[in-house]
Amino acid sequence: MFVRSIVAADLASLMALARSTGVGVTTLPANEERLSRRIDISERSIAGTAPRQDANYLFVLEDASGAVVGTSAVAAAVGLDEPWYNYRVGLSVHASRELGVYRRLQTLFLTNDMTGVAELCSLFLHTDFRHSNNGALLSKSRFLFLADFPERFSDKVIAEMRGVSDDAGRSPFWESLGRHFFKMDFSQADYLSGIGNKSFIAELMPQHPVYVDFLSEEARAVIGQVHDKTRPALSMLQGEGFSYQGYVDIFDAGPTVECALKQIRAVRESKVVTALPHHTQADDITYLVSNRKLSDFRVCLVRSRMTPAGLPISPEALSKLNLAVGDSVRAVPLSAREE
Amino acid sequence: MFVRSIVAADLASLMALARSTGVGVTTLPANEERLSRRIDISERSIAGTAPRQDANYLFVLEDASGAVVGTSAVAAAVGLDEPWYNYRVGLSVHASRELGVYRRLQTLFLTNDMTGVAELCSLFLHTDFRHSNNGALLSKSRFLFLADFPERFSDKVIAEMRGVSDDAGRSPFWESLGRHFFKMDFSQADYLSGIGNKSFIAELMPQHPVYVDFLSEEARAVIGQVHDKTRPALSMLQGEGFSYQGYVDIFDAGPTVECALKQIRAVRESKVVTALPHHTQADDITYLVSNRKLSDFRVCLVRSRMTPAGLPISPEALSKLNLAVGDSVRAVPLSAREE
Amino acid sequence: MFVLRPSRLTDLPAIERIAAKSPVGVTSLPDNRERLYAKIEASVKSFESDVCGNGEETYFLVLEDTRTGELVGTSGVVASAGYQEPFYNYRNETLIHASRELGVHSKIHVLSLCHDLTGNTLLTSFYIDEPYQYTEWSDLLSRARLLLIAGHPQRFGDSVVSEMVGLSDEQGNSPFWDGVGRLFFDIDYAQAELYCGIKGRSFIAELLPQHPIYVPLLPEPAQEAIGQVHPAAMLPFEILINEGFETERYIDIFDGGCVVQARTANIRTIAGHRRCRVEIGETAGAPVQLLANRKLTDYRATVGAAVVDEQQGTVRLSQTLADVLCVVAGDALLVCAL
Amino acid sequence: MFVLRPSRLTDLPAIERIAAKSPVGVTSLPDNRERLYAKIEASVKSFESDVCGNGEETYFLVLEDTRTGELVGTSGVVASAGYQEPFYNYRNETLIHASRELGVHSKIHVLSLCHDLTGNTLLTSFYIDEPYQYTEWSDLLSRARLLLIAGHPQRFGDSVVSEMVGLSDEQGNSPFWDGVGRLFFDIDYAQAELYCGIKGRSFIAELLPQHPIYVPLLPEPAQEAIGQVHPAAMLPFEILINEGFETERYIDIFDGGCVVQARTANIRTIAGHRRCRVEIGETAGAPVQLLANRKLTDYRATVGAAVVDEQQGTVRLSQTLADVLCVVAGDALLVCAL
Repeated sequence: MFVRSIVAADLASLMALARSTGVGVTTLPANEERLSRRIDISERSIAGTAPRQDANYLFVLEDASGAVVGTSAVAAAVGLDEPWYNYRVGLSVHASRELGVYRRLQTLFLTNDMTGVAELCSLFLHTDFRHSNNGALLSKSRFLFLADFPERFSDKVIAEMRGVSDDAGRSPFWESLGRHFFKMDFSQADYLSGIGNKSFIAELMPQHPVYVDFLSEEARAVIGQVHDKTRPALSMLQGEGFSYQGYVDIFDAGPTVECALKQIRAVRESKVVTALPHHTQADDITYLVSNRKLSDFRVCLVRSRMTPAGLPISPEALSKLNLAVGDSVRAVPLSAREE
Repeated sequence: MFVRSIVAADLASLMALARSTGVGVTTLPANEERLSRRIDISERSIAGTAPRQDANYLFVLEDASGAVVGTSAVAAAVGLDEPWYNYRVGLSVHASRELGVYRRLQTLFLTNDMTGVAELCSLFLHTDFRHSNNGALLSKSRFLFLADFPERFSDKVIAEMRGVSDDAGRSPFWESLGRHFFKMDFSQADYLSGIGNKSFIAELMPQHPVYVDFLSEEARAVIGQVHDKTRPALSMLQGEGFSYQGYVDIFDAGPTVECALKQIRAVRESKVVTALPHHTQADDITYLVSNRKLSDFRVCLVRSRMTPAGLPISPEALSKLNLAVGDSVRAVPLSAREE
Repeated sequence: MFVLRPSRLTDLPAIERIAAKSPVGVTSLPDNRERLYAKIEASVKSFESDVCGNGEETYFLVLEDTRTGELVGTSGVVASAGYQEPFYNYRNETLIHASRELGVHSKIHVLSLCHDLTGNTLLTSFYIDEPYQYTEWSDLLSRARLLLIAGHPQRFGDSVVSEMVGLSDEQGNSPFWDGVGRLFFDIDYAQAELYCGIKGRSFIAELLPQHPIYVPLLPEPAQEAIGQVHPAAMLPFEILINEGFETERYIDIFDGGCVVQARTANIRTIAGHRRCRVEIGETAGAPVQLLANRKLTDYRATVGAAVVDEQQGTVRLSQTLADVLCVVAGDALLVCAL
Repeated sequence: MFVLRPSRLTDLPAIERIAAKSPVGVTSLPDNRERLYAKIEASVKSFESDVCGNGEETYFLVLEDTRTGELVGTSGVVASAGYQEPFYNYRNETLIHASRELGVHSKIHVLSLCHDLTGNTLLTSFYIDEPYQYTEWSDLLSRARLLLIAGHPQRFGDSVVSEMVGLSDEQGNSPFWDGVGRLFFDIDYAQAELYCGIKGRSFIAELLPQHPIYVPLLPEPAQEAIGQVHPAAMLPFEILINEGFETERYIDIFDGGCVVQARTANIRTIAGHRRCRVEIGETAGAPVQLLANRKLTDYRATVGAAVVDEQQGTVRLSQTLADVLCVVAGDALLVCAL
């Protein structure tokens, strides 16, 4: 298993993967034209011919048979083309010493504060492959790309986490707020948003501050909370230094987590070292290793232990990375726990 | 030189110090009643009899002669009594693909977001003593207090930095914004704010978002900027992990810097160790060391080098700390550079 | 027979009795001796004052039984709302949220804090004892204020407003306050009205947010209370609606009660009254009409039989009625159909 | 002599000539053949329509030289502003910022985006060739619209508004747009007006922020332009001010120009006109008056000598004038003093 930049020849495999996901993954629709465009943008982003507002780097996870079994992506800078909306959860205090009144009220302000930041997106892994650190490899490989090519990204990186909704796709936050402002279901709003219509939907949302106390108890409870299924992804990002700073999705109030690019653990603690010949040690840990090549970027997992001279890497791993002993790699323990 | 909690007997010395500052230090007015109240609050805070919204810990720097030559303080939680106001610098994007329009506008929103956080305040050092790390000792001793007694403070700590104003005390931000909303000089507004009238002033400030582009060029240039004289204090706090996250003062637009209590370098990296007998080493560095005692809290600087067994401390330093060899201390290198 | 006249300091005990009976929310009739005394004092001064614009004057009238001298009702006029402290209301507004791409155009109802009605003349303090409600005397009590305005237009504004008491239950809970004001104050409606009585209404208004309040987010009972009138206030409300007052635009910030407004010149009693010279004579079989003199300290209004001669510009009254109205032959009298 | 009549499709070339001469900012007279054609077509349909409320109708009138058939001016009436797309304005408002502790009470002037004027009848498209400005014919061109409203009140709203072109310099720069709109769009005033002409005005309004704009923060020239009228628009402005239109409350979102408003019933021409039966006869020495028939597709208005007999409810005209006005003896005619 290894991760690499997507190429035009991957279209058929990507379509097959998209079809296998069933309905509901709006970022990976089984639509040949749209997938083809995504691949094209990624190739142009790497070539440096896509303007920054369009740049979006798409990666795939390839299994031993050469099949594409997962995707992940980073957008260089969101909101430069169409506005990018969040609610910011703020505080408003109403107090009068004379009346003996002191009320602390949470407020939601519609903002475009995240304009221009880089975004982690389009993470999808085929259900058959959700084991053996494949998810971590697929997601975190992006951090090595960020570490290798930081000049291509904004200083801040965000990820929007899916908010709370029930099995029927009903979001309590949407029911209490969004629904009043335009008559459609959350799933429809979410779909329109997913296919890039977010700004038009946001035109309908309240521009003035909304006092959270006006919302239903159910809605208040889910502000900044993630869907149960998203909890592992959130933990993973938190482990990398991402945190919730009060920005939530305007539809389901799911949290936007953020981190300065340089403060992401896998960026900050990754080191550029020399690939050494392999030798197994008792205290080997799992490293995430990239080949540092822009035009043929590859990342895989390596069981090894860092030495002052460099990182011993097995021949199989070197072959996945298209490297030889003596080449330079970027490596970081797969997670903070490994260290 | 060492730092300790203030006690009632310090009133005369504190008055003498306040008189020496001349006009303009609103947090340390040469007013016996008010200073006496400050001391009383600090003593009650330590005793645990002050409610959290009032708790404010005041420390003094004592010189070799026993004179009080500086002060620093931490408020446990601001804004719980009267509202605490900041402007938050946000972003608003106005775009229409059809019109080919894309405008990114900075906005100022009046918020009470900092309600409940701990605040570093009342830092003052007599001009004669502004050398030999006295300033760092006085300011950073608070971090050891936070590290020793974190349960007494909020998870987040802020410091409001003085914004840009000219020699005549004229603030370009005030001239362009505040002045329109009530007819007084910045210095008067600043004075009223300093003596605790902030909320009443804020009632007069715009509640609706202000587009920064409506302000003068001069005013726009100073948003989030510190006064030249405050630059060293800002650097010191930045070195400890504090950062500007978009909150500014409503009068002069000086930045509020913030840090999670546990992430402050001097908190995070301080260690509780045993005081060892003194022996000078070639690679000694300067440590900030506290005695960890709530009722007789003391901090001083120690030249030493950490050993696995503990920290060697000179008899003079131990005497300042009211400790003996074998007692437990909290120690951290005075600055990240020392390490 | 009843006559409406300016209140006097000697009326205080009787007015106190009335104030104690008036419902919560009628803050212009506080159950508080000192404030009632001040109110009468201000009224006496206003009727005596020689003004040429609408300023701080407040006129406070009482309805007296001419036989017994007993008082059975009160009503008042504030020359200029918001003269001493800002006069706040919520303005009913709609915001348009439009998305061309989605082809959606939705109107969102919001409440915006405003003081648009500052400077309007304000009708206040309406209270009448139960047996006289829905009689010509309740009509007199309310509408004679309009004849006072008609007789002295320079003392009043171009528009007239009145705040109707909004919905509250028997425990004194207001669904509108519970849904809106309580959020910002965490005190109950009765307490809020109490503070208003003591500190003035703008005190609380100044602590309310300047941001519009999205009505669809309010609890149902609060939404339903918007622009409603308390059953106990239906009588004064209906009288003003018949006068052509409009209801849509403003509501009270406390209980969401309706604030009615009309252009002074278009109010039915003001537009439809006639100014006639008094003649004393026979009035048997004449229609009963609303009658008011044009005096100030001796202002009197009542309902009685009167014969108007439009060509001559005269009105014929009995001597008794003329005495009640403090007029003699040749004096001006304002007449309006009931 | 000139007569005002509904525009016809055959007027298109002449109207195009007029549109080309009208100033920037008069977006209701676009310099664009297709849109003018549509405008005339809509007007023809409106005059023919049988409606009982004010809906989508737009009435477009032309001033014709009865001798030559030449057109020298245009004016229009939109039955209901905001019928097809929201009608946005800035509302002039003051916010009160009060601090009891400091004893400060300051009033802050803000502009709030609103569509309060939706449903009002809108006077538009006023243009008259230079030689006829400030004559009885310019009065006719503007005020005959009011007689059209007076003759068919059910077709129009309770209030009438008109947007006056605001200040702009010879280069087409508007200080108000430069200080406000440009911030949000970064396009110049002429471009903005161009977009409006093509996309409709609400297109831009929808992109403006819903938050109030603090006037004291605007550049001086933008502040000064608030509520001002372009010198070229002083004539229609003065006519409407004489009619009792008020100026204070609303301004245009593009150039800050004054939006004037009046209650329909209170407009001088509407309140002061008389409806008379036509008699044909001698009118030597009779006063020259504003005259309009009560027809729709044959609507005509002009200025001429006429003798009104108030008692009889008749108006005497010359045969020539009656022909111009498309009336015969016994027909209704609306008459108003100039």
